[in-house]
Amino acid sequence: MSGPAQTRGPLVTNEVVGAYHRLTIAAPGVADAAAPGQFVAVAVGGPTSAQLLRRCFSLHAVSAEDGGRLAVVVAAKGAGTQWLTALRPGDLVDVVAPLGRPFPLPDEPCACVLVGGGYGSAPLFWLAEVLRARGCRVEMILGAGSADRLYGVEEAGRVADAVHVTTDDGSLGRRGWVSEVLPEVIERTGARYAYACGPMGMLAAVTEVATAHEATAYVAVEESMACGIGVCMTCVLPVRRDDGVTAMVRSCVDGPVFRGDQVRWDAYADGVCRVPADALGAPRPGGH
Amino acid sequence: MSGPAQTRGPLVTNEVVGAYHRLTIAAPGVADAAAPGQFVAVAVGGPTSAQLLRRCFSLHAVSAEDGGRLAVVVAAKGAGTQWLTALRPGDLVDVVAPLGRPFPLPDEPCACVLVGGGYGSAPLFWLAEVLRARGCRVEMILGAGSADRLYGVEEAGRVADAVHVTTDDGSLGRRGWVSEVLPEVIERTGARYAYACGPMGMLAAVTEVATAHEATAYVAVEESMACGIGVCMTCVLPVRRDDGVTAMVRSCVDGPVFRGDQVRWDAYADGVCRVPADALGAPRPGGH
Amino acid sequence: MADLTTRLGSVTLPNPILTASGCAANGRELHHFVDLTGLGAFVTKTVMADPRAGRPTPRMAETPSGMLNSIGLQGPGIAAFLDHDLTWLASVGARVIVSIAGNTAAEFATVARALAAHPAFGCVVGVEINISCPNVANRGLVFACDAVSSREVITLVTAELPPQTPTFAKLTPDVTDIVAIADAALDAGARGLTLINTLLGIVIDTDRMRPQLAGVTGGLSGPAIRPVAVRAIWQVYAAMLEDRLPTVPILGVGGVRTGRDALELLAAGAAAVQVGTATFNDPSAPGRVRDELDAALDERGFTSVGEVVGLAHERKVRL
Amino acid sequence: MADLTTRLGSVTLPNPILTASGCAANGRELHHFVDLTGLGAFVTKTVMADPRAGRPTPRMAETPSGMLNSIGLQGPGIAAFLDHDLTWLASVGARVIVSIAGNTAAEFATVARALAAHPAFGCVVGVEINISCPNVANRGLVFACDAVSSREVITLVTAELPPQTPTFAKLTPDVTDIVAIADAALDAGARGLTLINTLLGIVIDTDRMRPQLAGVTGGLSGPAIRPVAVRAIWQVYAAMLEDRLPTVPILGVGGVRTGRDALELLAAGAAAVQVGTATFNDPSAPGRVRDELDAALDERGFTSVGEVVGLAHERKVRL
Ligand SMILES: Cc1cc2nc3c(=O)[nH]c(=O)nc-3n(C[C@H](O)[C@H](O)[C@H](O)COP(=O)(O)OP(=O)(O)OC[C@H]3O[C@@H](n4cnc5c(N)ncnc54)[C@H](O)[C@@H]3O)c2cc1C
Ligand SMILES: Cc1cc2nc3c(=O)[nH]c(=O)nc-3n(C[C@H](O)[C@H](O)[C@H](O)COP(=O)(O)OP(=O)(O)OC[C@H]3O[C@@H](n4cnc5c(N)ncnc54)[C@H](O)[C@@H]3O)c2cc1C
Ligand SMILES: Cc1cc2nc3c(=O)[nH]c(=O)nc-3n(C[C@H](O)[C@H](O)[C@H](O)COP(=O)(O)O)c2cc1C
Ligand SMILES: Cc1cc2nc3c(=O)[nH]c(=O)nc-3n(C[C@H](O)[C@H](O)[C@H](O)COP(=O)(O)O)c2cc1C
Ligand code: FES
Ligand code: FES
Repeated sequence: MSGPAQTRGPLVTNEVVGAYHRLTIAAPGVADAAAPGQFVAVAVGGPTSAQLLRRCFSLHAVSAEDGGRLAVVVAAKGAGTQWLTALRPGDLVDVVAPLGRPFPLPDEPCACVLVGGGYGSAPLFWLAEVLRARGCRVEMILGAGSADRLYGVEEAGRVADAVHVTTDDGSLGRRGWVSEVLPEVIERTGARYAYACGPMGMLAAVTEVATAHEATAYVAVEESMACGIGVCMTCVLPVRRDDGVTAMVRSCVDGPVFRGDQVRWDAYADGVCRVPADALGAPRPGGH
Repeated sequence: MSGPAQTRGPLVTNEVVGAYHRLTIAAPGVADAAAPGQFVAVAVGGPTSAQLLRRCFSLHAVSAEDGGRLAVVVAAKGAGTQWLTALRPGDLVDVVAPLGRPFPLPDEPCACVLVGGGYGSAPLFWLAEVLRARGCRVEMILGAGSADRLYGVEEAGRVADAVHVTTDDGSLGRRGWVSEVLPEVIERTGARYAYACGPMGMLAAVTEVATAHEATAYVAVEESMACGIGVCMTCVLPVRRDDGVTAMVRSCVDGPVFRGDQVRWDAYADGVCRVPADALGAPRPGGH
Repeated sequence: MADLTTRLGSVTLPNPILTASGCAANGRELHHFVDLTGLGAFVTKTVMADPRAGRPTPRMAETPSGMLNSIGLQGPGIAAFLDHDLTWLASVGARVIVSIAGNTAAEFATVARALAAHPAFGCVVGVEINISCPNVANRGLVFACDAVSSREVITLVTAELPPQTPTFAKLTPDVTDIVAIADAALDAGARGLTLINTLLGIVIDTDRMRPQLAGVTGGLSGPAIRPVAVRAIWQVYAAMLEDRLPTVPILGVGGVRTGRDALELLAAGAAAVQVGTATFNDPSAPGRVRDELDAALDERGFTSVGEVVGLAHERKVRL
Repeated sequence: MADLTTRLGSVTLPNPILTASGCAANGRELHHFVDLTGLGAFVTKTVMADPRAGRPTPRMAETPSGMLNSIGLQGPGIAAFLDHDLTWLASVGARVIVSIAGNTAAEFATVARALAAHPAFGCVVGVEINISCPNVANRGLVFACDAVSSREVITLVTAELPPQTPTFAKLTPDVTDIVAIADAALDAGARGLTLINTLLGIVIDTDRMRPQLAGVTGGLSGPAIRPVAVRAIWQVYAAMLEDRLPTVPILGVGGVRTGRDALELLAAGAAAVQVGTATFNDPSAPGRVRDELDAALDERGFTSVGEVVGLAHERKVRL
């Protein structure tokens, strides 16, 4: 696996899928280097843009086709994603990829459960394929607020051994949260690993359930990132290192995938992540 | 003539003409309100643009076709005009038009000479048609650095009674400046009015020649404009009013067309326009 | 439809969206694009005692998400302003905040006196005292950079105006401690503050390799400076909440382009918001911002402007 | 190919393009995108005596043509920095400017002492003294907002470093008179200046109606602030030309994204230019800016960087 590279290639396709856009972008070299769980940072707004910061998206798929392509699943949220999802095939897209650390894979075949919230499912289909290629049994749990905000239920059927769907409003699958389905799946399959991507609350819940069932959770977090390449320190979160010390680590280069039981979920509340008082270098009275 | 209006319409055509782009933009209502010499202010860069200020262009032509269109001739210079000239038909363009005061027309049929430097010829073809419709004889002098920077030599042949071309490098027409041809044309045709649009130096020279030949020069100036609608005071130049007092007047609403002999050309030097010491409200020692 | 009215001391405006001084001239031109009577108030271009030709050109440079200007307070002088401009504004029924300045503190007072004595004064709902301009008596140092000069101007001006007139001292952000300058202005009798004027900037023309503005320096405005405006409003409003300053209305200004932006300045503590440079991009901006603000309040379930003024201080996360 | 070398006191750099502190971490990550040895110098993230966890998140907000950050000087502390980061930088052959800070003037001195004593000090071509950070002893007021505090820090730090070490005091633009602060820093022994650090700003999240940054205020950077950086460099360089300040090299920083922008800062008086926030948009920005600057000099017929430093002062139009 070589390092990340910056490329500028044409948008190949732009498809609407439920509440999302699935974009395919020509990006030579990325396919060889990338693994599921990594992400891509895309410049937005074109040459006269007032928006300096790249937008990050999980790699949904990569292929070596036509010199190399990557796919992302994008929710049009603010100005940057609106610009991106309005692009037409042929428009040039400037990407830096692959970034971050991928999901760690089991050494031996075993059962795994993959949990995705909303567009958080985007990296999981590729992960499922990789796991199944290694002989793992894969079940997927996809959840969202409503049916249109689920991504890839059909695709899940193709790549997973079983698929479970939940929606908050019951518009598809079981009414409720993914974490309500998870215990049954882990128990029944004897899953050793739970892989999750989605909102922070969901990741905390998946970690809790997995840990209670003696499975290891690997979660892909989504922190605001200014650079995506490890140079700005905006994207940190408190993670307990193997030596037991909690440090504020960068989710872009040390993550976005972390072992769920090492993330200090207790630091999160009300949309803010505080620095735990026991963290390395935590502010003392008078500190900056 | 009603006031200016803001509209957002699709680009209809984008043609390369020599060193320029001729753009046609759907703009309902402008055709009825506009007259030659007026201009249009175009927003650039799209919704995420870091460029706040509109770019101004002379109205090259207007038509009532398809609900109303206007045409401009644009030199791709900096980021704003590069964005604009890269637009494709169908892309939306936000324009405010018509702005400024048009060329005053003679009360009676007479000979007129129209002088254009580079893209400065853009408004003159329409003006020529209007003048000829009023029974005026119209000769045009088009000048530029080189042949590719001349605009509309052919079109001039269709709308004027005679066309004279100069280029600095002699690549088309006579080698030299428009102001070297102008005396002969005024003398021969007995022109009472010289209408000019182009760089400041050319406008000053046209004014000088015209005045020396007892013709009136009307010149369309090009000052940097932040608003184009008369509210910011960035676009001023010193003009001698009818009462003899020099005032710093706004070229966007009091111009862009001025009587050449009223412009204080003496205030211009080295790319700067100073406030003449005798101007109304000129700074006194200690003034801001 | 939220209740958009806002209180500025003794005056209540129908909505909190105003023009910004120098970005709307004296009304006639903008009236083609925005009905001035539909704005909270119209803020006039700063006027001084005598006619002023302003600075040489170029007077502007575009910058990323902003611009520099160096107009040099070009204007007709107070007499022509009153007879020509204020009278017209009164005739169309606009509520007007008149922005005044002087080269000296005494000139400020002269201008205020002439204003208060004029028949059109009836349309005036406030006076903005633009102390972000150079003080001839103090080596050209901007009045608002110095607490002593600020105090002197405000004291003289308020003495010339009827007692209840809302007065707003307009401050520059180019100071080490804006709360200290606000304090001096309020202590001298200002009944409100306008925050902020432009930031001092320079652009070099890299073709000519010299400053792009003939006057070298200019004022930086536009969305680029919005975070600085929000910070200034926040700091001053916080000082009011902590009783370090008397509580007075703040007119927020700096980089407002949309209703969302206006909401940002209100949440930081502004009682009303001025739209400046955005008008150059979109001549109907002040009216549009008002309508977008109305919609933004509705979307968020607020029923009045009053609820959101300074709200971000209450909602600030305690760490 | 112009001669890109630039003199910073006792040191000559092969070209004038540097990274900006805090925008390139300590080199390893950026080295994937830009060969660090090809830059004029690499400026490290400000380091303090002890490890620091920094501020809570969110730590950033995007703003028009810029961003706010509130990292809170997160870092490993000087000991780990020296053994781990500086040693690595030395190993790849980078020229390094080390940025240091402290909560107190004494802490600055401690950091400088450890730095000078370390075996990797050989790769150090300069020390940037980040006095744009809060002074715990002075109610958290930023050192560089106050001439007395600035002087104290610089005096203590220079005493710890070998006599010829180029030292650059990094100033904040958030002051009434930046020349006065520069004067204090130079008088205390700084051999150069870095202009400018970020501007203090706030963004309100209008959905939550509270400050978007957990730490409320942040530093505004990016192209939005370039006119302020150019102005600060201009003012300080003008003071040097007028002998109001001793002549020392200025490291210009603020909003540089292209070679043209770098040329702008050089023309205003910078002897070298740092590329900060632009790196987040384009990880290869520092190398690209260097190449674009080279081309921009060629296009304009300049044969060396030396010719353009401060050139805009000479070419200024006399009115
Ligand atoms: C590692 C990672 C993977 C992601 N994967 C996906 C994905 O597969 N599909 C998808 O639709 N979205 C994904 N996101 C979220 C996506 O980056 C944001 O929705 C997007 O940046 C919003 O940009 P905007 O211009 O539309 O919104 P704005 O709100 O205008 O953005 C303003 C700024 O905030 C940042 N920001 C806003 N929301 C988020 C967010 N949720 N997370 C991080 N930064 C944010 C932006 O990057 C930008 O800098 C991912 C984020 C990260 C960090
Ligand atoms: C009344 C009027 C009529 C014009 N007619 C035409 C025309 O018909 N065709 C044409 O190609 N150009 C015309 N121009 C010039 C045109 O407006 C500029 O070339 C254009 O604004 C440059 O924008 P930019 O983004 O490419 O350049 P930049 O240099 O990036 O622009 C930066 C800023 O400077 C201003 N500016 C730059 N150059 C000029 C200039 N020459 N005049 C005024 N402002 C400038 C821009 O508007 C912008 O605000 C006219 C200008 C005026 C004022
Ligand atoms: C062209 C221009 C002229 C200005 N003239 C004045 C003025 O005369 N008096 C004043 O107090 N402020 C003046 N300002 C400052 C604005 O009123 C406002 O404080 C500043 O531009 C920030 O707001 P904005 O970003 O919305 O433009 C001027 C600004 C611009 C851009
Ligand atoms: C995320 C971030 C972190 C920064 N950290 C530091 C720092 O540790 N020390 C410092 O002196 N400046 C720091 N700065 C300021 C930059 O070095 C630079 O002065 C400022 O960002 C302006 O330059 P720019 O517009 O090119 O980014 C930081 C800036 C950013 C954006
Ligand atoms: S996003 Fe910059 S360090 Fe992670
Ligand atoms: S361009 Fe604004 S007044 Fe003329």
